[in-house]
Amino acid sequence: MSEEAAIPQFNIQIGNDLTWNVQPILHEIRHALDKLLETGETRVIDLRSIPLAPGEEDRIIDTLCCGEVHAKLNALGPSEIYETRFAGVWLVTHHNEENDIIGRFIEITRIPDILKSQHEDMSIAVHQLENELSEAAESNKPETDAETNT
Amino acid sequence: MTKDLSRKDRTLGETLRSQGVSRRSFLKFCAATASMMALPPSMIPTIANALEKARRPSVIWLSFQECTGCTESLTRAHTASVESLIFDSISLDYHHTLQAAAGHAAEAAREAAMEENHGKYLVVVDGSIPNGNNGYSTIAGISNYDMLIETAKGAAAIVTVGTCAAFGGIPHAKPNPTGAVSVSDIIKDKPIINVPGCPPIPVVITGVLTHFLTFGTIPDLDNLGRPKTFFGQSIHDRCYRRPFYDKGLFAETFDDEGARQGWCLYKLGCKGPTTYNACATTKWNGGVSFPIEAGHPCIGCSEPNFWDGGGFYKAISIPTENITKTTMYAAAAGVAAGVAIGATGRMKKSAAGKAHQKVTIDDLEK
Amino acid sequence: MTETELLTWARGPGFQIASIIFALGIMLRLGEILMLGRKANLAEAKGSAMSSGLRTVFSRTVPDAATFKRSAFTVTAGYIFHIGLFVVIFLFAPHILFFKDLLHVSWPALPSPVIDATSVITIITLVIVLVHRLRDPVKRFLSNYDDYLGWFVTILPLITGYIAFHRVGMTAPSLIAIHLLSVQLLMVVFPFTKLMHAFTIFLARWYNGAISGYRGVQS
Amino acid sequence: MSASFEKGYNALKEQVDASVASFFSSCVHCGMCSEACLFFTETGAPERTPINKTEPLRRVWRQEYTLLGRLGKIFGFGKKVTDDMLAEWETLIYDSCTLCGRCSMVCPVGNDITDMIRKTREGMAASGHAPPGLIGATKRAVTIGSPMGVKLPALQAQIAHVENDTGMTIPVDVEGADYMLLLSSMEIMNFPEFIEAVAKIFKHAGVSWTISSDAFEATNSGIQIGSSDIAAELVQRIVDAAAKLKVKNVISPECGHAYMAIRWEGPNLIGKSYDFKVVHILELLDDLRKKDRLRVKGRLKDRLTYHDPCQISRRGGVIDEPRNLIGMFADNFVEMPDPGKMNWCCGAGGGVSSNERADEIRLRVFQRKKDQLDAIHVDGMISACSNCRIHLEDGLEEYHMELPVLSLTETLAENLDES
Repeated sequence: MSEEAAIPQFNIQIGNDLTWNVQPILHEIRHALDKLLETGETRVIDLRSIPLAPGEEDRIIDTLCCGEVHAKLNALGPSEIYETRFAGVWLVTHHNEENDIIGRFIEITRIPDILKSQHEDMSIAVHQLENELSEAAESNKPETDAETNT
Repeated sequence: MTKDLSRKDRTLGETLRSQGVSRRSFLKFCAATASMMALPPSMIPTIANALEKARRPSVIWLSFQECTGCTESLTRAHTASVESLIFDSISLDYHHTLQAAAGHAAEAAREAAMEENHGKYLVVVDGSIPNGNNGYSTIAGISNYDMLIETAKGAAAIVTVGTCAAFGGIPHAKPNPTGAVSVSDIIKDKPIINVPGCPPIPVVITGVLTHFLTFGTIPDLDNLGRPKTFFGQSIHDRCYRRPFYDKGLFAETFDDEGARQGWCLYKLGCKGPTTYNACATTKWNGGVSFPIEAGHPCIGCSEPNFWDGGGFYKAISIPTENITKTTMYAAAAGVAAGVAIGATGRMKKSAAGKAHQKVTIDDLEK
Repeated sequence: MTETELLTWARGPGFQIASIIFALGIMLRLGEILMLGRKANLAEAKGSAMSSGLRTVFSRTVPDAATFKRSAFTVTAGYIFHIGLFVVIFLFAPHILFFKDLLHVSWPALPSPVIDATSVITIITLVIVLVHRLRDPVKRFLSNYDDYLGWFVTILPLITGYIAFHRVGMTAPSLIAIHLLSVQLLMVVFPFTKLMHAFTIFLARWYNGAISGYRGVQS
Repeated sequence: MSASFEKGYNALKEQVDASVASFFSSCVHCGMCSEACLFFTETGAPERTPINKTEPLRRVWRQEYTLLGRLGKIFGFGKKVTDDMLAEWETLIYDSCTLCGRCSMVCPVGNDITDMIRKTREGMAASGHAPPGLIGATKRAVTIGSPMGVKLPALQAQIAHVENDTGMTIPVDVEGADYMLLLSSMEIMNFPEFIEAVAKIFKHAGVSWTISSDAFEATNSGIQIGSSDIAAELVQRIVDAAAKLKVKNVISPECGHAYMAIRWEGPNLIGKSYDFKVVHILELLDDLRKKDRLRVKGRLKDRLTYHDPCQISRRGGVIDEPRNLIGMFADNFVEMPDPGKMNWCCGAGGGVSSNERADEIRLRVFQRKKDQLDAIHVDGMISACSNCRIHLEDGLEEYHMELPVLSLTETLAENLDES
């Protein structure tokens, strides 16, 4: 008998018995999608708030993934946003700067809010653009003039 | 100094913006924060709004009879960027394990913080307080008891981190040589948020601090002073192995087929049914696993007196003492008593037989 | 006293005290009964007392058709709550662990939803039985404190167990402690009330069967 | 000496044994025994529930023989037995119980309630709480030799009648006979045909038998009133007569409680086993049938049923024998509902018929028997107890029913093939 065989194998199975949360979540998604179509109401499911057995999260992701859209953010660490193969169902995973997952959500929406450009950021952007334009305008002035003045 | 003060006066939103954090990043941070505080995602806008306006509170961390496991837990938190953001936005003015200052300088910092933020600062306590002989644990010559009383006076609220501070914990276990007690045994006039666990889940510690930072209020607490968002449900009710319990599939030993199949650990003494904590959902090590997932029964570390709960490997439904013996002795005594009392009954009966006066037809009427 | 301390007390000294009173009480009661003895029958036997006695121990469980018809409610309700009590007490996994700890033997458990449903049925039946006891002229006439006390200490662990299983109102350590304490109340009261019939029924049926069987009648 | 509460209480203390203690410990007050008792089913009075009739004995058991009861007695708790209480229970124990034993058959925990009522009567009799009618009968049984006051000359007159009518000789005081026949007063006075029938059958089958002039009375009022001392005295007379005539067997006649007294209680009353065997007349007849010593002529076409006398069937164990015998001559035998060991009492056993006070209720509860009979529409009802028979005739008359009540022995005798 090899040494390896002597070590008991602990196969925590990912059989149907364990996946008692997968079906309910899929049902919940379906209902939320119905609602979205009917009333436009969006829904976010925090996967961290649900007791999942080992492998169940992967199974949910495997079941959903992947659709047409794949976006990446770089905001306080990377984030990955997929539209799943079910249109209107999005999978949002946030990582921190050390690449640890800090949040994972299923969003039932036309587009996750986090992808949209934010008002504050846009106003900062406008300012910045203005600044840059004015700076560019400044720098485009003929050097000779300045020299002349000095 | 003036620069520092101005920093303290800024809201978290202002602080973040000054660091060049985008609104989108802030929203991502809020989403992670909501998840950490075990609040529904629908709360994210509220959280964003509150965090935007949140001001940096002063925090005084007191360590009494403790093992530093709770601090270790906190500093090993995986969601580092979120923590760092939060710790950037709180002013940890005193923590004798983490701070650079020592001796008089450290105590002076504490006193200064207390004076400056009177009525507004947050006190975090880990470790129990010896209440038998105060000399068992002192810091800078000040007994734990005195320091707690003194520091608590001007506090807005107290957060106890770890089962020792919350319920007395291991120092309180029998025979409790130091007369260890919990914070709530001593402090009666301040709001106390208990975050028990040995150690508590790091995300739960930061989640509670974040709640206070975000909303400036005490979260909803259960009858043991624990935030309901994290301690509202038992491990058993949220355990992914619960279906096995309901089906009657149990691991009988640590290496049997049931253990390999990942069946319920109830029979191995799991205290999940009587333990309230977030382990089953939040999990440990950044959501990697928790004790039951690793194949070990819950020991109930976030409950009072968990150390004296009758053995970690004894199922809850089993008496803690040997009642087989008790029952056998009692039954034997019962047989003896039954025979003795029965014998008196028998004697009484035969006495009645002897006292019997023959009934003749003349004795049928009075 | 904290909840955990209460639970620990119930699991420790509580069970010790209850077991002592229960075991001692049962043995004392049985000793008290059996020590009275019974005179040998000098009449020539027409049948076997022993075999008839043993048969009656089992056969009395099933009433004859006419008796069943006349007492249909009592018999049916009696069956339901006795079987219910048996299932709930002896086939629930945590309970089996208790018996394993006590007796060092174990047996398979039923799934907890089955136990859950059975306990509901048993509780409802016991409530109906009480209502019937209060309304039926004969039962009301015969009943004394013993009947109501026996009913109370029997239904109490069922209710506390049901609540503990579903965690209603309080946290689990308190609920389980209350459940254990209610069981201990049952154990303490058991030997000194009509609940004792659980043991003496075997004696009573045996005597009845033996008395009849000796005369050649299967009772 | 006379009856006193103390004597009664002492008697109740004597009666408690392991079986009684088991029974009382097991009672759960389910009330099912009430449904087995015709005194309850026909009146609906909850106090007539059989187990309630044992209450005096239960209180004595509880206060004298249980730890809690004894402690309670010291501190003045618990219900006591008092003379007033016994007086209150008198009608329940004597007028509303025939000791039929049906409650003992249905009790789910197996209590022999009847046995306990029988024991309770010991205390009642000793404390002077027996019904006057039954006291009178008992006195006559002891002084005259028969509860109905039948003396030897009356029997001799009936024997002479039979001998004249049939030409047969009725053996009296024949030493060394195989069987000694006992008779109930009712048979002597009301049904002398019984003597004739027995003589005819025994002649037919060649049975050696006799009647004792010392002890011909089979009934035992001591059993009914609940006085073991008196019952033993009456049993002893028969034992002595059997010894004097050196018979091997004693025949108990068609009388229910007589069989209970001589067959089952007798040896225990006198404290020693018999030197002879006791057989019920039906047991003997069935034995003769088995040995092919009985031949019948033709078979009856009438629709017939059999009323099981409680003390013979349920309490006595003679259940198959009468059915075997009826099968010899009846083509259309039908059972009543609840036959055999579950049969309903006629309502007059256990001393009720000697207790004039109980006449009204005895006839009232006959309704039960009427219902049973109404269900089967028969041409005749056979029985094997002259007490049942008298009461059945009484009841049928009361309820305006036309139905002949027959003695099994007599019916068999009539159908013997004497060729």
